[in-house]
This record gives sequence, structure tokens and C-alpha cells, in this order.
Amino acid sequence: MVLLDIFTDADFYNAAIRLTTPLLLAAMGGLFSERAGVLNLGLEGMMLMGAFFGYLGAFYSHSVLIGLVVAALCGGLLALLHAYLSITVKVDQIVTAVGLNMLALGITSTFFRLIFGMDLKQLESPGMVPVNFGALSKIPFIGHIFFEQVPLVYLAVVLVLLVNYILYHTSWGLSIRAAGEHPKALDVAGIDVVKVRYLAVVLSGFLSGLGGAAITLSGINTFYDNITAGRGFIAFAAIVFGKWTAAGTAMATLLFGAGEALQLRLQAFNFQLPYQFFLMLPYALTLIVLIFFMGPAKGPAASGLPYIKDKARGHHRRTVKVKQSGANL
Amino acid sequence: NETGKQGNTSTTSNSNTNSDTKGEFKVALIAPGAVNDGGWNASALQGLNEIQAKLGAKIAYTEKVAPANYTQVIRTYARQGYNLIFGHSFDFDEAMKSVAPEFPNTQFVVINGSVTGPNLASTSFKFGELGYFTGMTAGLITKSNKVGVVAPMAAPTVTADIDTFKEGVAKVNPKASVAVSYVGSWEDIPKAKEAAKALLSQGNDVLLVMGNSFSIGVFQACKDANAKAIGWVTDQNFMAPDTIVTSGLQSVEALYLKIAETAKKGKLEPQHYVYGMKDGAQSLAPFKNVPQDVVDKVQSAVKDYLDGKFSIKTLY
Amino acid sequence: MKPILSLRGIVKEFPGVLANDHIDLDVYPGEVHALLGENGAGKSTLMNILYGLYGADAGHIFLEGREVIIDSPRQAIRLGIGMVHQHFMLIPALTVAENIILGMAGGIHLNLREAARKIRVAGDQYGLKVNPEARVATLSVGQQQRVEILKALYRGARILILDEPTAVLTPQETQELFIILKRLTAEGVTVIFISHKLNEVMAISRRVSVLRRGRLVKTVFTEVTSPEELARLMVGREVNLHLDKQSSRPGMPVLEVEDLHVQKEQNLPAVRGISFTVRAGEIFGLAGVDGNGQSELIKAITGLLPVSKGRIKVCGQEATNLPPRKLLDLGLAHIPEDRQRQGLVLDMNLKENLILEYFYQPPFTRHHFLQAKPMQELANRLIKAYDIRTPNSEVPAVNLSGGNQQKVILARVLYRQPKLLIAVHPTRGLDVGATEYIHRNLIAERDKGCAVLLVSTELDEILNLSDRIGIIYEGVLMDIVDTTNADITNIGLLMAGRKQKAEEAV
Amino acid sequence: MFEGAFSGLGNFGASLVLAIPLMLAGLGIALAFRSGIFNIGAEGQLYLGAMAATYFGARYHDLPFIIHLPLALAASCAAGALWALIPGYLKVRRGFNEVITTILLNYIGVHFVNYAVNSFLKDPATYAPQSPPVAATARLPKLLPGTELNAGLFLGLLAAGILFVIIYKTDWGYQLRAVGSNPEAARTAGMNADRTLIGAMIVSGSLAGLAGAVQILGYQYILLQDFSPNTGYDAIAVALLGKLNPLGTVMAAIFFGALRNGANTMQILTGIPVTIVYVIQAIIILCVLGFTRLKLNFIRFSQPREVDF
Ligand SMILES: Nc1ncnc2c1ncn2[C@@H]1O[C@H](COP(=O)(O)OP(=O)(O)OP(=O)(O)O)[C@@H](O)[C@H]1O
Ligand SMILES: Nc1ncnc2c1ncn2[C@@H]1O[C@H](COP(=O)(O)OP(=O)(O)OP(=O)(O)O)[C@@H](O)[C@H]1O
Ligand SMILES: [Mg+2]
Ligand SMILES: [Mg+2]
Repeated sequence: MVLLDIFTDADFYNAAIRLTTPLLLAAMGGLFSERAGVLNLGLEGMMLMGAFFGYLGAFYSHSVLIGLVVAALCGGLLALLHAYLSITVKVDQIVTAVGLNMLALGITSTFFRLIFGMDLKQLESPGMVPVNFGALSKIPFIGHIFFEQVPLVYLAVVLVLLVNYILYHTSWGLSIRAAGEHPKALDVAGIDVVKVRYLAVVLSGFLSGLGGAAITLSGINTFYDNITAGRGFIAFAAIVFGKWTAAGTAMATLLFGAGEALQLRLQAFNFQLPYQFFLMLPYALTLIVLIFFMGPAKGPAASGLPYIKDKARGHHRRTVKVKQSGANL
Repeated sequence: NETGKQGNTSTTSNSNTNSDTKGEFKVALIAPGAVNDGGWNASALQGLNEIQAKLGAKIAYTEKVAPANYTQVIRTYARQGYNLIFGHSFDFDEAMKSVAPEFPNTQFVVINGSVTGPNLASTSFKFGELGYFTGMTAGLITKSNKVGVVAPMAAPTVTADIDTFKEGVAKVNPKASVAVSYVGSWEDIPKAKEAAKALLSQGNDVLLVMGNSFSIGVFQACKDANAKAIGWVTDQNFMAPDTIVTSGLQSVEALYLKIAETAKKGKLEPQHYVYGMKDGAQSLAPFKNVPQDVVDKVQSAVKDYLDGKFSIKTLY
Repeated sequence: MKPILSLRGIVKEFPGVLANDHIDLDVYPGEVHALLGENGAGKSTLMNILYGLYGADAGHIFLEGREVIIDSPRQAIRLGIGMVHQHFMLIPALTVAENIILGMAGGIHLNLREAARKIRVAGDQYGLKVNPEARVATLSVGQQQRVEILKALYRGARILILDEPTAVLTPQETQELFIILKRLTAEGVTVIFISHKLNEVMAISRRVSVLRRGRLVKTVFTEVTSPEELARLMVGREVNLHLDKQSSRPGMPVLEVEDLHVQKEQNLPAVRGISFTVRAGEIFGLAGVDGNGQSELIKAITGLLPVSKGRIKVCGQEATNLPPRKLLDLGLAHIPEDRQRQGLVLDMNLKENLILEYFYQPPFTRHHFLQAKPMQELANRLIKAYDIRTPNSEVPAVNLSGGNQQKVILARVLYRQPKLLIAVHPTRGLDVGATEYIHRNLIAERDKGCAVLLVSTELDEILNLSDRIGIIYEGVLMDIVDTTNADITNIGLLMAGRKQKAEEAV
Repeated sequence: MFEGAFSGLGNFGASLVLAIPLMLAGLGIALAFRSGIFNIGAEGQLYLGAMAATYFGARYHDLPFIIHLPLALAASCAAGALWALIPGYLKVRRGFNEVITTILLNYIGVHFVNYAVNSFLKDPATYAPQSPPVAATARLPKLLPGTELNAGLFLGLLAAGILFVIIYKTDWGYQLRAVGSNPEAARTAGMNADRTLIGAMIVSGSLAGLAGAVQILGYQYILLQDFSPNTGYDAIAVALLGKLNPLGTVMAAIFFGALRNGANTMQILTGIPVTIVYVIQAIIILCVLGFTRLKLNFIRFSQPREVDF
């Protein structure tokens, strides 16, 4: 087996897409939230909620679909809490997220133990099976990559287009972008900033929940404490990498997913390289691509700032910071 | 102590209610990971439960403890009057070494450790033994002449068995190659499953799985690909009966019980106990779905080894 | 005729400030009703209440005789009230069309092409030409103003509130705005117009209401009043609207600019071969429509943008591409264009803002430690000398009104007794009192022998203050004229880039 | 949990021990945020700092204490600063958003340390992937016998004190606040914003590096894989909860230290499973957040406003 075989093997691409899907779903959700001006480092916790409760839902209802719905709802529930704390109570969005991630970890692992006990045998729920495209799946190479995936993969792909459409071609998307750039202008235009931000954040929870379910319900069909293992943070970083666009974010998650699929395959070559360097690969690859192929980017101007209605002047420490980030000083 | 029982369905971990009762034998476990991981940490909890059941000891445990907290947790147990305190990883060496002298009346044990002291012992399995025989098994049943290992990380306690696994494979099947994939975690099920899929897609058809909770993911991948898997620590056959051909068993429970029994009698020597197949602490789980000649070959090799006809390069 | 809008007993109190104190106001359909008042008199507050941004503590609003409750901008829009805010409410990252249709009812799908078409039609109707596809960030302030007005009209505004719409406009843009306003009132739109510029108020409004310290002092017909009377009503005392100044006695050259070239961010040339000299004891006014390279020229002189070609000398010393601090050390002082973004650190308190340029020097810093006492003494001195209205020196700069913010910068900049003072739009948005104050200080500096470079888009200000005037157009210095024999029409033509015709006319 | 966190000298000492790294890293983060750079790379900087401290602490055995300990501490600062300099440089010179570069560098740093304890830093005397113990001459002296409380606490408090003085009492701090709050005005007033950012990043990384060093030189004595998971991230919450103020950060660090220690002790004393402890901790954090926020509103509301114009 030679190195090049990795890239001529359809399985590599299949795996890359598979690994990308949970990240992509969560990142698309995070995009809504960030575009509306609410930093969502809580994606991790929301994914975890979706991962566990999606599994739980599917386990008890014997229906994957119900599992997915439950996953989305539970991700959304945690997001609602994030929205309440960061939009209504106006506490720092990052500290809130740290708290919520901890909460999600606690809730999911506690319920996991309460319900499934300490048994070694991990019970399996029903899981998604690859969509049957009939003849299409039989096309050599292409078929295995594109037509042998679980439904959430296709949903994620459609979502990229949909998110792009929503953000740039619907009035609601316009409101979201305005809420992230200049909430006061939106308010003055007669739109309730709070409502827009709530919706965006809750939506990010729905999609992150689905992203979590994409981990537990596409074949593993079980759960374990902290099964998301930091994937929410990667999704968060992907949004920045993708310059807050749907396509860019999707590319960033794909880059990461492909990096992971690649390193897992490279390991089999018995290179005289410590395995830690393989584990680093997706991160290093992303960093290298960032530095050498991407320009600096600017985030939404009002990102991270609570909207205070009666405030006559829009200045705040963090506004200045965000404005300056990305610009060559 | 009602709240204390909530999370732990069958086991009881409480103890402080009457912690100062004289003459009571109190045993504590400090686990680096989660005790429901279906592997290494879970087996420790089982051992602890055995101790409770067989020796009537008061037991308690703390799980998911990060290295930064080791000493503090050890101390707290010692102060609470626990007689025997287990640290369930080689990680505990340094922490135990520094705390043990402060509590001369408490016995400290590091599982898989190597430190010793007047009231400090450590135990290890004879790492390397199981790798050899599981390797033989893999080498005999592979059809593609490619076998793989999915391992958490390259700790010597892991690599010792990987090294002998390769030897075992080479011994019975010189044409076969061995590929190793490290997941970087003991628990990341999805990532381990992807690691397995990567190995399988590269033509490997038997995988040795050395994880904790992540093993389930690897078994699933093997099952989907009609490949075979070999489990680790406990007999994991029930997780995928048609896929798992055998498991390398480390009877952690027996180990815990044995140490507790000795300690209860007050006779724990300040030494580094090493247990292997000869002690019955390591063995192979019953073979499933394997041609009888393979079973015979492996089992006769085991017998030869136990009889001292050949030796295996082990860590200790 | 019955008023279209009546305010009765409007009260709004901010902690410690009675911003609106029982205000009664009637506005008649089709009129331009001017609202005058010093900085902080409560004009914006009143309008924000009318637009549903603030809730009034007491009072009633009647629209065409019927009482209405306006609790949100959405409600105001529904009632036909539109507002162009003092600080524009446009989103730079979005296009004109997106800004205009933001928040408008309609289907889910945004048909931007259709919206753009409608915007063009509406623009033609009111004489407000804008490019709907352009990103707002790329527009000049005047164009942004037009977008704001169009945005309000597009939502069916019958009452249009303009809060200091001309503060940032050039004279030409102001004239264009007035033409638009005439057209709007002819179509039945009612306009409430806030400004500090008395001549504008005199020119455009039918009636004027004057606010002072939250109270409505008087409403008068424009026809029967005078700028002097309005100024007195506003300030509560006589204001001298005409500057007295001696003729200048220019000395040594202090700022010498030679064939200067500067590039903008996207490497577009912004300044193309400008040469001029400013001497000690004179005010050199730089006139020009905003966006013709003034900002870049000033940034290059003050070390904030690299010079691509040419040279700058300050006090006879080579100063091309020196870092800002070196230039400050040479005796340069800078009143920047945007006081909030460039002039102040809004989160820091007054005391700290007063030493922004020389905080590291003795007596304010010794052995790297800030010295509280000299800081306090300086603050006390400057607050007194420049009449900065603040309860104490610990107040964050963000809490000062615009006029007082400008005074802080002025005080700080003049404290060092600069040899070269660069003042960019020094009176933008300030009331008559504050404007007068700043102007007097600039002349005093000149008389002390300081060389002053004044950049302003307001021709009046330039003509009143400068000894010589340079006219900049598209990065080129069109001409330099002496104020004594300056021809206003000619300058206006030069500002519009019509050199050829200007010369013919002479 | 409060019993676990505070009752008894030993337990309070243990809470303080866990607070020390959070304090140091939190101070560094507060400083960086203050200057306008969003350093969320404390995790990686902390790991590399610990690695450098271990390297120098374990390598030499015949150095006097007075040289050895400072050497190890300085090494940790240098390593942390170096790791922070990369995103700092990329931001200042190339304009790259520091959020993503620091997140990525965190993962790379942690994996690199895991590699180190398996290779060049591995203790040849044992099979375990761990470093040799640091020499006695490089260890931080203990403050309370029978606890892990060590002189690192002084380091943390000292750093907080120095930082407080620097931020509010020196010209450099003045410049830092000005640049962080309004870089454009700072530049216009003659300040070098780039240099300030780089300087802040160096100090920030050094403090995060120290946060790693105190854990090794103060009580762990050997370097293990994943020896301090999430400390660098928790420190962000600590800094923000402390309102980016050095003294506030110290308080917040002690609060978080108590939570972390309480979590372990609670498991032991009451048998409450750790998973429920997470839930309780999260609720406490969120409540404290809500509470401080309310207080903040109150302060703002009651502040005297300037009167008329
Ligand atoms: N959001 C606010 N919070 C507190 N006080 C406010 C606020 N807005 C305005 N004020 C106070 O109300 C008073 C009136 O302010 P307002 O903005 O209405 O003045 P203005 O007449 O528009 O001034 P200018 O001519 O400078 O625009 C000010 O003196 C100020 O102290
Ligand atoms: N968020 C706020 N908190 C407290 N006071 C405020 C706030 N916003 C504005 N003010 C008060 O409002 C007053 C003036 O505000 P305003 O924005 O009308 O100033 P201005 O003179 O119009 O400034 P500019 O020249 O920039 O337009 C100030 O005295 C200030 O105290
Ligand atoms: Mg106003
Ligand atoms: Mg104003």
C-alpha cells in the first residue's frame, strides 16, 4: 500500500464527509447565533445535549426520527438558556457558555447513569442507516462517497445552501445580519432585536443538537460521558475560519474532517513519527491553511455585545476590539 | 444519606455516616476516568464491589480525578480513616509516594504503578503476555494477512502488548502485517470507530481493541465490515457476539480482592507485585467462532508458555 | 389649519437630568419646523420619544387630533413617522437596498432586485438618487444621508424627523438636501428639522422652536425672527455671532508639504502631488468636499498613513513618515476628525483623557509611575480654563456631551503650546456657544504664533477663520487664495473641481 | 460542598492550591483582554510552560535553590510567552483573528506535551509516560504541612499585585488600557498599538506558562499527560468573572478553586456522584453570574450623573 492509495480510495472521502457532518451541523447553527451578535461557545454543550437526548429519544421510541427531534429540542432548550442569560440578563456570553457546557456535561452523564446504570453493556438505540439511492450507490467511487451516507449528511449539505439562502435572501436573514452588525439600527427599523437574537440562538441550539445526534445516532447508537469531546469548540473555530459565511464555514469543517480522516489513515503506514503528531494533524493543517491561504477576516461588528436599548452611544470596550481584529493595525 | 445513592444504582459509595467506627475495614478507590467506561475503570469498581461483598468492607470511590487533584483526594480519604486506598493508574505513583509517609497507618496501592514504600505497594500485570497470544490468534484467523490494533495512546503498559502482539502474529503468520492506530483517548467512541474504519478500509480484517469505553465503536465497525475483533481487560464478547473472537483478560477484580485480603490481614508488603498468566491474573477469554485448530494452536502455546517452554518479552 | 402633530406635557428624566420638562409642541402639516437648542438641551430626547425609542415619563402625543401611544419604532413607522438619527442608523456592511428594506413587512423571500427597482423609482420621485446595490460603507456621508431619508420615506413617512442632518454635510450637499426638503413639503410631508446652524434654520424653516435645558422657551415664525434672537433664546444671553480678528502676521514656515502622494487602503491614490506651506501665526484653511483626500492628507502629515512620495517638513525638520509620537515631539498637535473614535478613549475618565498624548512624560510619569497629583492639578486647571462642564474629573469621557468632549481635546492639545496645530472639523455638531468658543481659541493660538492648519467642509467656518485658503479636489490642491480677496463662488466652483470654468470666470 | 471547599485549614488550603494556576492564567488573560487581544490560548501556553519548567527542574540536580527555582520558573514564562507570541504576531502583522489561532495552538500544544512525556522528557527510570521528578532545589516551598499549599500562592498574589500596579499606576498600563479600549485614538495620540499588543501577549503567555509551572514545581513534581485539563479555559471564565480586574480575578480564581476542590471533596464526604457535582457547579456559576450582573446594574443605576448643560 502506498501513500497515494489513501486518496484514490473512496473510503477516505466517505470518512471525511462522515467526520465533517456533526461539525458542520453545529457550525451552521453557530453561524446563526454569531451572525446575530451572540457568541456561542456553548455549541459544545448543545451538541452534548443532542447527543444524549437524541440517543435516549431513539432508544425509548424505537424511532430515529423521534430521536432526532428530541435531540434538536434539547439542544434548543440549552440554547434558550444561553439566550436568556446573554440577551435578557446580559451576562458575559463566554462565561455563560462555560457554565452551560458544564451543565450539559453534568445533566447528560447523570441521566445516562441514572437510566442505564453502571452496566458494562452499553445498550444500543436504533440508528440512522445510509439512504438507499439504488443504482446511484453502485456507481464506482462516486457512489460510495456521495450515495452511501446517513440522512443527516444530506441534511447538512442542504443546510449549507439553506443557511446561505436564509442569511442573504430572506428578510429574516437580513434582520439576523443587522442584529450582529448594528442592533440599534435594527431596533430603529422597527424590529425587535431581542426576538431576532433569541431565535438565532435557539436555532443554533436546534442544529447543534442535531450535530450531537449525528455523533450518537449514525451507527454508534449509544452514548458515553462527554462523547462530543470538544467537537463543539472546533465548530466554533470553523465559523471564524470560514469568515462567518456558510460556504467558508462548511469548507473549514470539511478541512478538519478530512484532516482527521487523513491522519487516521496515515497512522497505518508505520512512519517513524510519534502518534501525537498525527493527532495534531487536523489542527496543524487548519492552521497552515489559515496562514498561507486565507486572508484576515472581520467578524460581525456587534458580536459578543448585549443590546441595551436605552443606550444613547454605541461604544463599548469590546466593540472597539472586534472592529480592530482583522484589520492590519 | 439519601442523595448519595442517587447516581449509583446498585453500588453504594457512601461511608462517612459512621466513619469513625473502630475496627471497620474501609477501602477507597480513586479512578482517573469514569467508572462506567465498560473497561479499565469499570473493572476497578467491580473489584471494589467484590471487596465489599466478600470482605464486608466499607467502600467509597472518587472518579474522573485529574492529576492536579490526586494528592488532595488521597489525603482526604486518608484523613477520613480509610485503611486501604487504591490509585487506579500508573499516574498515581508520584502522588502516592508523597502522601503515603504522612499516614503511616494507611495502606496505599498503585495499580499498574511501580513505587514502593513502608505502607505503599504497587501492582502491575505482566504486560506483554496477552499481546503475544492475541497476536497468534489474529495471525491465524486473518484472511487478508493484515491485522490492526486500535489503541488509546502509546503508554508502555499499552505498547508492551502491542510489541508482543506483533511477535505473536509474526510467529504464526510471517506474511502478515500489523498496523497500529492511536486514538489519543480512552473514551472517544466516534473517533475510535473512525480509526477502526480506516484500518478496515485499508484491508485489515482482525483488530485488537485496547480501549475503555471506546471499544464499542470499534466492535461496531468490525461487525459492519464482517471483520473480527479481539477485546481487552474483560470478556467483551457480549458486546458483539459474532465479531469478538476472544479477549485478553486482566482480572482486575481478582487483583483488588487479593490485595484487600492481604491488606486486611495487615500483611501487604512494600513491594511491586506483578501478576501474570501464571498467577491466573491474566488469561484469554473463551474463543468464539474460531476454527478449532486455531483454538488448539493458541491454547497449546499458552500451555507451553505456562510450562516454561518459551518466554515472552514482558514489561516487568 | 389644524396641527398634524401635537405634543403635550412631555416629560423625560434621565438619572440626574430632566431632559424634557413639560414640553408642548405643535407641528403643522407640510411645514419645516426647526428645533433649536444648545448641546444637551433635549432635542434628540424629545424626538426619540416621538419615534418610540424612549418612553416618556409623562405627556401625550396627538396625531391629527387623535391621541396615540408610540411605544416602539415599529409603531411610529406604522403611524407614518420617520426619523433620520443624529448618528446614522445604517449598517456599513450591508447594501443600500438591504438597509432600506430592513425590517419592512413582506414575504420571507427577499427579492433584492425588485427592491432595488422600487428604490430607484422612489429615489427618482423625491430626487434622492442612490445606487441600491452599493455597500453603505463605500458611500460618502452625503449619500448616506440620502439613504437615511429615502429609508424613512420608503416606509411611508408623512412626518420626517431630521436630527442634525447637516452636521456632516458639505455646503453643496446641504443645498441639495434643502431642495429635497422643499420638494417633500410640497408633496405634503411634514419635516422636523434639528440644527445648530442658524443660517440654515433661517433658510429652510417656517417656524422655529427653541429648547433650553429641557424646556421649550419659545416657538417663533422664521420670517419675524433673526439669527441673533434665536441665539439669545438658545443660550439665554447675547452671543456674538461675528468673529473679530486681527490680520495675521505670518512668520517662519512651520509646515512644509512638497509634492505629497498618499495612497488609500486599497492602494488607490488619495493625495496626488500636493504642495503648500503653513507659516507661524497664520491659519491655513483647507476647503473641500468631504472625501477628496483631506483625511489622507492629514493622516500622512500626522504620521498615521505612509507617504508614498514627496516630503513633509515640520519646523524645518524632515518629518516624512515619522511615527506619530516623533511628530508630536516636534511640536505638532492634532484635533482629529472624529472625536469619539480618534480623539478620546471613551472608557477612560476625563483626567486620564487629558494626558493622552503626554502621559509618559514628567510630571505625569516618573520612573514609569503615573503621578496622581500632577494629573489632578492639570485636570482642575484645564476644566476651569476651558469651562469643561462636568461634575468632576473622574467622569468617563463617554458621559460628556459632544461639545464638552471637543473641549477636552482642545484643552489637551493646546496645553503643550504647539507650534503646529492641525484642526479637522473642530466644530462638527457643536452648538453656537461651543462653536464660538472653539473659534476664539483657534484665533488666539494663531495670535500666539502657532501655525494652524484648519480642515473643514463648512465654507463659512473656513472663510471666517482662515488667512489663506487651499481648495482640495480629488487629492489635488486646486488653488490657494488669500481670504481678503477670496471670491466665494470661485471657491465653490473649485471645490466642485471646475478649475477651467473658474479661471474663465475670473 | 462549602464544607468541602472551605471548612478546615486543609480544605481551604486545597482550594487555594487549585486556585493558583487559575489565578495566574486568569491574570494573563485579563491583561490580554484589557489590551484588546482575545487570548484564549492559555491552555496551550500553560502546558508548554509546565513542560519547560519540568525540563529545567528535572534536568539539573546540583544547582542551588536560589538559582534553580527561578531558572525553572523563567523557563516556563519563556515557553508560555513563545506560544503566545505566535498568535500575537499573526494578529499584529498579518491581521489573523486570534480566537482561531489560539484554539488551534491549544490542541497542538497539549499534544506536543503528551509527546514530550513519551519521548525526550520521559523518565527513563519508569515505564510510565511521565517525566522524572523535578529536583528538590526546583520545588516551590510548602506553606502548610499536610497540604499542597505552596509558595506558588505568593507568586499568584504577587502577580496580581504587580499587575494591578502596572495596569492602573504605570505609564505602560495606561497605554495598555488606552490601546485596548480605543486603538485608533491611542495611535493618533502617538502610542504604538502593535508593540503594546505584543507586549501584552508576552506577559499574558508568561503568566499562563507560570500557571503550568506552579502545578509541577508546587505539588505534582512530575509532568503527566493531560495533567491539568481545561484549566486554561476555566481561567477565561475566571478573568471575565473578575471583570478583567487583577483583584477581581484573584477572587474569582479562589471561587473556582473552591468549586473544583469542593467537587472532589463532595464526592468523598457525601458520596454525591461527580456528575451531579458538575450540575451543581454549573448552577452556582450561572447564579453568581446573574448575581454580579444584578449588582452591576445597581451600581450603574445609582451612579451620580452630571447635571445640566
Ligand atoms: N441615554 C441617556 N442616558 C442618560 N442621560 C441622557 C441620555 N440621553 C440624553 N441624556 C441627557 O439628556 C439631556 C438631553 O440630551 P439630548 O441628547 O436630548 O440633547 P440634544 O439637545 O439632542 O443635544 P445635541 O445638540 O448635542 O444633540 C442631556 O443633557 C443628557 O444629560
Ligand atoms: N449611555 C449613556 N449613559 C449616560 N449618559 C449618557 C449616555 N449617552 C448619552 N449620555 C449623556 O447624553 C449627553 C449628550 O448626549 P448626546 O449624544 O446628545 O451628545 P451630543 O452633544 O449630541 O454629542 P455629539 O456631538 O457627539 O452628537 C451627555 O451629557 C451624556 O451625559
Ligand atoms: Mg442631539
Ligand atoms: Mg450633538
